[in-house]
Amino acid sequence: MLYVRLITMRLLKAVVVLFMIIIFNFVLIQLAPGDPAAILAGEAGATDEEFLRQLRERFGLDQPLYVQLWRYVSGVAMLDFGFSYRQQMPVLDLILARLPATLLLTGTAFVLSLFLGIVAGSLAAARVKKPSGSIIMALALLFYATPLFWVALMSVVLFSVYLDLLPAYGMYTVGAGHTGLALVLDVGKHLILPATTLALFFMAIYTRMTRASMLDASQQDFVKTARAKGLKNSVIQRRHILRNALLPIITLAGLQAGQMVGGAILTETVFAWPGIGRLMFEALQQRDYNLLLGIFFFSAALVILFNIITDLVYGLADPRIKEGS
Amino acid sequence: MKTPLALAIAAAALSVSTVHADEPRHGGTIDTIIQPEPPGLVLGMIQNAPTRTVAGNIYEGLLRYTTDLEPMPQLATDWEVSEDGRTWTFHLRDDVSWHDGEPFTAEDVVFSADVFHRELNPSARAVLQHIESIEAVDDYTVEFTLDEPFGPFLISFEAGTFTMIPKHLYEGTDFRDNEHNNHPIGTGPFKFDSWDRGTVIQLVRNDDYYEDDLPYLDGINWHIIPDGASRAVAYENGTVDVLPYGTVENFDIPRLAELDNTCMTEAGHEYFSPFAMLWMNNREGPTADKRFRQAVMHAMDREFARDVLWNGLGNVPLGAFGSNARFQNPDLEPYDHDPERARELLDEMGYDGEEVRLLPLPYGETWTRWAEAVQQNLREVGIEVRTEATDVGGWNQRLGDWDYDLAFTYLFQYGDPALGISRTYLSTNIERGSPWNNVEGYENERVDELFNEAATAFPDEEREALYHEVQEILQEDVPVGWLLELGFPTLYRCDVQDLVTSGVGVNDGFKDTWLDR
Amino acid sequence: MTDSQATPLLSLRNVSIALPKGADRALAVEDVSYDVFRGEILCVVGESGSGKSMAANAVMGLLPKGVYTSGGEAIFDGQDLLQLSEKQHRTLRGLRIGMIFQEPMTALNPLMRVGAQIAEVFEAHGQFNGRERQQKALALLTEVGIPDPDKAIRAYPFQLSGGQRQRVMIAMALALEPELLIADEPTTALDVTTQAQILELIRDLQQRRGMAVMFITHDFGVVAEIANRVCVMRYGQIVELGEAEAVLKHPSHDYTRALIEAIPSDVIPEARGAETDTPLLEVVGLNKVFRSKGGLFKPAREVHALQDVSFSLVKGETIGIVGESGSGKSTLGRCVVRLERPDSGTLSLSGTDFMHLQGEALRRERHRVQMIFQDPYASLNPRHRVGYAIAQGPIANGTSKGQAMAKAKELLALVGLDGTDDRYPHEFSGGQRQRIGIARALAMQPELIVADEAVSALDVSIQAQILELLEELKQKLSLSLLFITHDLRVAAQICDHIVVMQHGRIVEQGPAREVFLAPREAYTRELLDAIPGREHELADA
Amino acid sequence: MSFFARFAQNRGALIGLIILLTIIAMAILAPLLFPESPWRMVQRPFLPPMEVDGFPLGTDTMGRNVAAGLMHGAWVSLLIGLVSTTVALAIGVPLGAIAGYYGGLIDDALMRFTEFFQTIPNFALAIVLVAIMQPSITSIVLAIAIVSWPPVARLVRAEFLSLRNREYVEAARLVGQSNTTIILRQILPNTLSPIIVLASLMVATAILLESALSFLGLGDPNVMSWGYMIGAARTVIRQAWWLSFFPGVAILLTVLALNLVGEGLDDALNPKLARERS
Repeated sequence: MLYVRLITMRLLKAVVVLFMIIIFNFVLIQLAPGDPAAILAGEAGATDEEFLRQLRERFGLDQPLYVQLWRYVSGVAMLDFGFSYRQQMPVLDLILARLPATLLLTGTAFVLSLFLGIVAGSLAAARVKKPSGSIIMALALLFYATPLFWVALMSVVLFSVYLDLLPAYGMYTVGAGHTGLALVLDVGKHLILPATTLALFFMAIYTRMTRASMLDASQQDFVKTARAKGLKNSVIQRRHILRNALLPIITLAGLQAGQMVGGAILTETVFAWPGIGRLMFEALQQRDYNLLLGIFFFSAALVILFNIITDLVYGLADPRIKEGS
Repeated sequence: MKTPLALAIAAAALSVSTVHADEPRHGGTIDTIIQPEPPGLVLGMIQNAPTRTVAGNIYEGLLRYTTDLEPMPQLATDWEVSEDGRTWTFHLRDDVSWHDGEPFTAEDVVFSADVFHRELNPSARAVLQHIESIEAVDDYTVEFTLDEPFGPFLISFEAGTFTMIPKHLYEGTDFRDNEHNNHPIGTGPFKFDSWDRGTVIQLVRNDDYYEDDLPYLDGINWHIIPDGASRAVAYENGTVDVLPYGTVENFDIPRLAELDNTCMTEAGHEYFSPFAMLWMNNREGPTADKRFRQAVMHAMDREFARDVLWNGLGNVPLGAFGSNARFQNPDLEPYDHDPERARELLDEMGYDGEEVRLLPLPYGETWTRWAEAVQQNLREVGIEVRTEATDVGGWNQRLGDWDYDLAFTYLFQYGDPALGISRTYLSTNIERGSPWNNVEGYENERVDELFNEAATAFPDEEREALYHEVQEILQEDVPVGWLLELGFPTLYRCDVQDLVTSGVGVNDGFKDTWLDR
Repeated sequence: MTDSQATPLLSLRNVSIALPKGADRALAVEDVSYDVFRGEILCVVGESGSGKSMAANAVMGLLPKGVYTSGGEAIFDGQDLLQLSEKQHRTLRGLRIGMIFQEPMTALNPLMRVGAQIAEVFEAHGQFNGRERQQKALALLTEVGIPDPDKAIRAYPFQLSGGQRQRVMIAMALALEPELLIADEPTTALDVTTQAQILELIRDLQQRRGMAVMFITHDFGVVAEIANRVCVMRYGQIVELGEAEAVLKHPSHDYTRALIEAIPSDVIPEARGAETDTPLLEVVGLNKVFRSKGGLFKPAREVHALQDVSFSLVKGETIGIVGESGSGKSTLGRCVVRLERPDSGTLSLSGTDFMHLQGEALRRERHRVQMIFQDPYASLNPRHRVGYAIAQGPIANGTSKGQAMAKAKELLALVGLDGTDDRYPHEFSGGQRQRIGIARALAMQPELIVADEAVSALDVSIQAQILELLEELKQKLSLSLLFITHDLRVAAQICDHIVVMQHGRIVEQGPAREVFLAPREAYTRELLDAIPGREHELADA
Repeated sequence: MSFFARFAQNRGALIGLIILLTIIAMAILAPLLFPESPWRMVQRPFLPPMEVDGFPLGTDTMGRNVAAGLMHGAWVSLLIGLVSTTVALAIGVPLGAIAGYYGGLIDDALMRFTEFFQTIPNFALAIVLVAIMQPSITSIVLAIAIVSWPPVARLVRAEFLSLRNREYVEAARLVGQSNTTIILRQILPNTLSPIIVLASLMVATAILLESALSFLGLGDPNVMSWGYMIGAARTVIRQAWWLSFFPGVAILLTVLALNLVGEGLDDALNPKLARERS
């Protein structure tokens, strides 16, 4: 089928982009001051030349840069992302261990923000010039303007400390030994605060976008046609205006989904969520190059994946693209 | 004459551990925090603080030390030294087995010290260079022969420095790729159970531990929570019972200390005696002038820093030797907070307002605030300061390259000046690339001589005289700024009993701990 | 045919419609009264801004936001439509009054299948079940003459041509057999041949069903083609109302007369003799292919916009390039001015090769051929004063700024806009902007001017003025003109020579009189036959 | 209607402008009202708001005047917001203009380049850049600019794509104007209004980004910025809520004001849209 060929082409393009990203990041990270061996040695509390030499040799840091790059790239080609200097584990294992947590967090936040944003945005669009519509938009603007980490801090203080309703950090209750449904509920409870915090900002974006896009769509000629048919306003809003308004939102959502991984760094730090964002920040501070490169690679791959998914969804939503010739 | 020291020491150890009238009780798991997450748990291969704290319960050394840094028996029951101070003989317990059931013998001691640590462990190498040979006399006796008497020898057997590593699992392998690194095997009171990266490390009771009745706890959960505020919440809502040093921000400590059923101790750090210092680049710029360095000492309000930033914990040091250090000279002239005097000194040297760069220590909020306070102190006596923020990587690099004017750091004193203090001032210790040696570039032949003689002088009275003299010189030259002997508090629920029972108690104390619930 | 004694189906009485504050006038429609009877087609005619479609929108309850009826009544079957609530209006729309719009491209929801959009009409009024609705939709599509209705019902709007979409719109509007159909400029966006077909369809359906049609248009040709009665509007008021025959033949009002006269007639002027025989522009075997790159979902495409096009133009001559959309006439114009580069063939101007010029060399020669554009609103940079807009060409070619500005003033006077050089484009009307566009072209003293649909976007009365101006300038400055248009009547009026194009090829070319009065090719005849109101005018002549 | 009248029709925009002017006034007046360095430790730490005269917002963990910090911080936040936006525009506008105007291979190459930057999550890239260059005003401004130019380039490219075939541009080409002149004089002035609107929103985003960087400890240690104040107060949020509350509100208000002003500008610069929206 045509689809298969096109997706294959996209994947090929993705490989090229990923390859460029590897090189870009590799060079970028080399520009950072600080020798990873020295940092490791520093953490050990004492050093001598022998120790540094051992570390450099062990991680191949004594090789010329192009050799290091070549080794890295050829490793990645075989899905070998190297060894984390500091965590003493293969990078792939570390990332795969943390990735589900990030995907759970960002996925939940994404779905939540998209759903609530579209609902709130449609309501606001349908209530233009009415107080209820203005209140929705004022709230959206407020969430948009509020620093994410600040909301996170405030919500911990409010919901965990003063109200004691929700756990403040972590992904599950350690030592509780939950399994099955109990574990799901436990994780769910831990998920509420970080996911909501992360979702608020993006929800604000989707709300504003949905409203603008709906108002735009409601100016279109076919809306007048629909009214001339005698269709009810609610049907027009849903079937004609919203459906058309969703197209630009799909594009935006595809872009934002990738950015959420970045936003997760702050959320994961405040809520101690054991995800890839936090891992990245730690890896950066420790100059854990291989780990950092690996995380960059995976987050870029995620972004590309989201872009491809976005294109596919867009193709499904817009017949002009799917069946166009 | 061989001196059996052990008996007296054992008595001292008893006095530390039996503070409470109640009989210790078995049972319960303790929840605490480890911050940051350690890179691995094999002591000796990795020696950073979090590794020591967790692995100190899995691995053991030959000796422990009291909070006064006197040795106590551990894997060695007793020991003696030859009259010339060069041969030390240790007698080992014969009832010890590794967590995998294999017996612990003198061969393990020789392997650990002579092979494993010699290859991997730089702090052990500092001691090993004074050792001529290590031999197993029989299964339970080991003999160390030194090339000449070495003052701090006996204080080097703490678990973090000379950890005992199982020879049968490591010999002949690539130590760093050994499969047991992910499941460490030691002789300690707790066994490694699991490590959920980013979340928790769990240890369980070693039911076959050789000391009767010990340990009392069923296990330890080390929670990993990367945010300071979240860690405080974890203590408040009862998830964890113990907050080791460095897990919550200093600003939070007074508030937490006032919570119900909360006790605080500063004990358990005596062996390390962390000492905060301000590196001052002796090579170039205004800091190369002794009067400038003296002015900095007078300009800084160290009491303010202690009271506001460190909750009044810790000591403003007199000079280069901390109050816990052996051989401190009590007759030195202290540097008081005296901005007037600082300005006079600056005038005298003709300071022209040249900018100096200040590197804070990238170890968290308190250190950042401290740098801000010092920056402000210095500005107020007319010194132009620009703070240059770095992360750990940048900080290491800048110090290693001597690319700084003023820089914060803190160093452990390791109980003996020859281990923890002289390294900062010996000109032979000037070498690019490390942030832990004589980074300031201070060179004074007399100081070198005095430190070197004192390290190998025998007995202690001789060492004391030498060390007193060196302190007087340093006091005048101010090679570095002496900021604060840090007091690291541990917060815990008061019903957690016998939490700290040694001079490295934060690392090996859970052995004796029990829950009074 | 009209029974004036019968009760009207719809009766507008003294209807006034107010515009929002800040508009150019207070009332869009002022005190308008007219009736629509069963079985008749009433044409409401007017130029842009006459308010001709406002009343219709008010009848449908579809007035734009901010616009509201400020007086009068619209009686339909005994009830005043202007007093209905939205809900009451809704039960009427689609069921008893249907409506079709100008832009078939945008009036259908691009994301819904055609069948579903038709079925929606039944759904809105709760009629039939799902299967029946589809069957009904199919029957309707067949009735409006869509080819292959089985396929069309499953098609998305973008898969249909403009004419087909307008048929779908008509099918939708007629689904529930309404008594009144409002058609708001339904053929304006269509090609002339398609327009003829749609007009025929509407007339056909109207007669078969005996319904009333209110047909809104700006084109008297269309009126002549379709109307029973005519209502002429200007500035929101009715200037004339009466039987179509009477109004067209004997307009009683000056404005109506002016409008009818402004329609270019088929009275074709004799070709003027060319000044020389040496061709100014020579086009031989010109080819141009557009290639679109494929994307994720679309394969690459090729469009042959020009195929083997040859003609020549002598100095002082006006050649008209006519054709429907997609015929390649605009591409040809753009190739001649070198906004596009032809793929092959020759293109020479007074003997110099104009086709292979590139970069700086091309830039230096550009002044020789200038263009007048279609859209008066897009052809002037909104941020530049018009004096500067005219002067910047000469300035770019090395004339001093002072001289160029003085020349610009002169040219503005020449096109009838004396003393307006320091105004911005938005201060001018469409016709005035087109005059500025002409002045800008003249400022370069070109050898040849290409006018690309230069009057298509203008109202008919303005169109006439601009054509007059061009005619005058032609005489005064002996211009050579390549006049591109879809409107054969316009071409007939101004051109000496006609080139008819279709699908990128020249179908026929020759002196204007010959092509119009004795076309050799079937396609040319088809085009000529499709001109609305042609029979009427020919009968008139 | 005049530009300002159109702007003032949007009540939110007017409120936003008033807030923004207040903040700008704060920034300008800071050295006059609080001539002492905001770093100076002047009172006992953790002084609650309104407790001691001269300390309306209390003192922070080290006894520094929060009000002084807030006023001086306004300057830093606005400066970083403005400068980084300017730098981002300086990168994005030419790239977008060239890509949109010339199209073809140049467009392809430049857009691949832009997409490439969008493939790395913004915030992560900003963190890495600041960490690599070491935190300072310059590195923060650069990092923010580097992660925020792609939307500018895309916007400008889209505008150029739609304008480059406008008839007045073609007319300019026909009279022999050079590409540079056409880009600078014909097209660019007509893309200014969406750029101005985007820029006002970018300033807001830049301020948020700076605060997030400072929150993670990647701020310039020599300047008192709001993000720094929250970052520094985050550990004591339980004892001293006002330390993170006031700077948080300051950021919120500034970002809010900039967004409101941006919307107002949008309305005023695109009157047609505004009418449809209201």
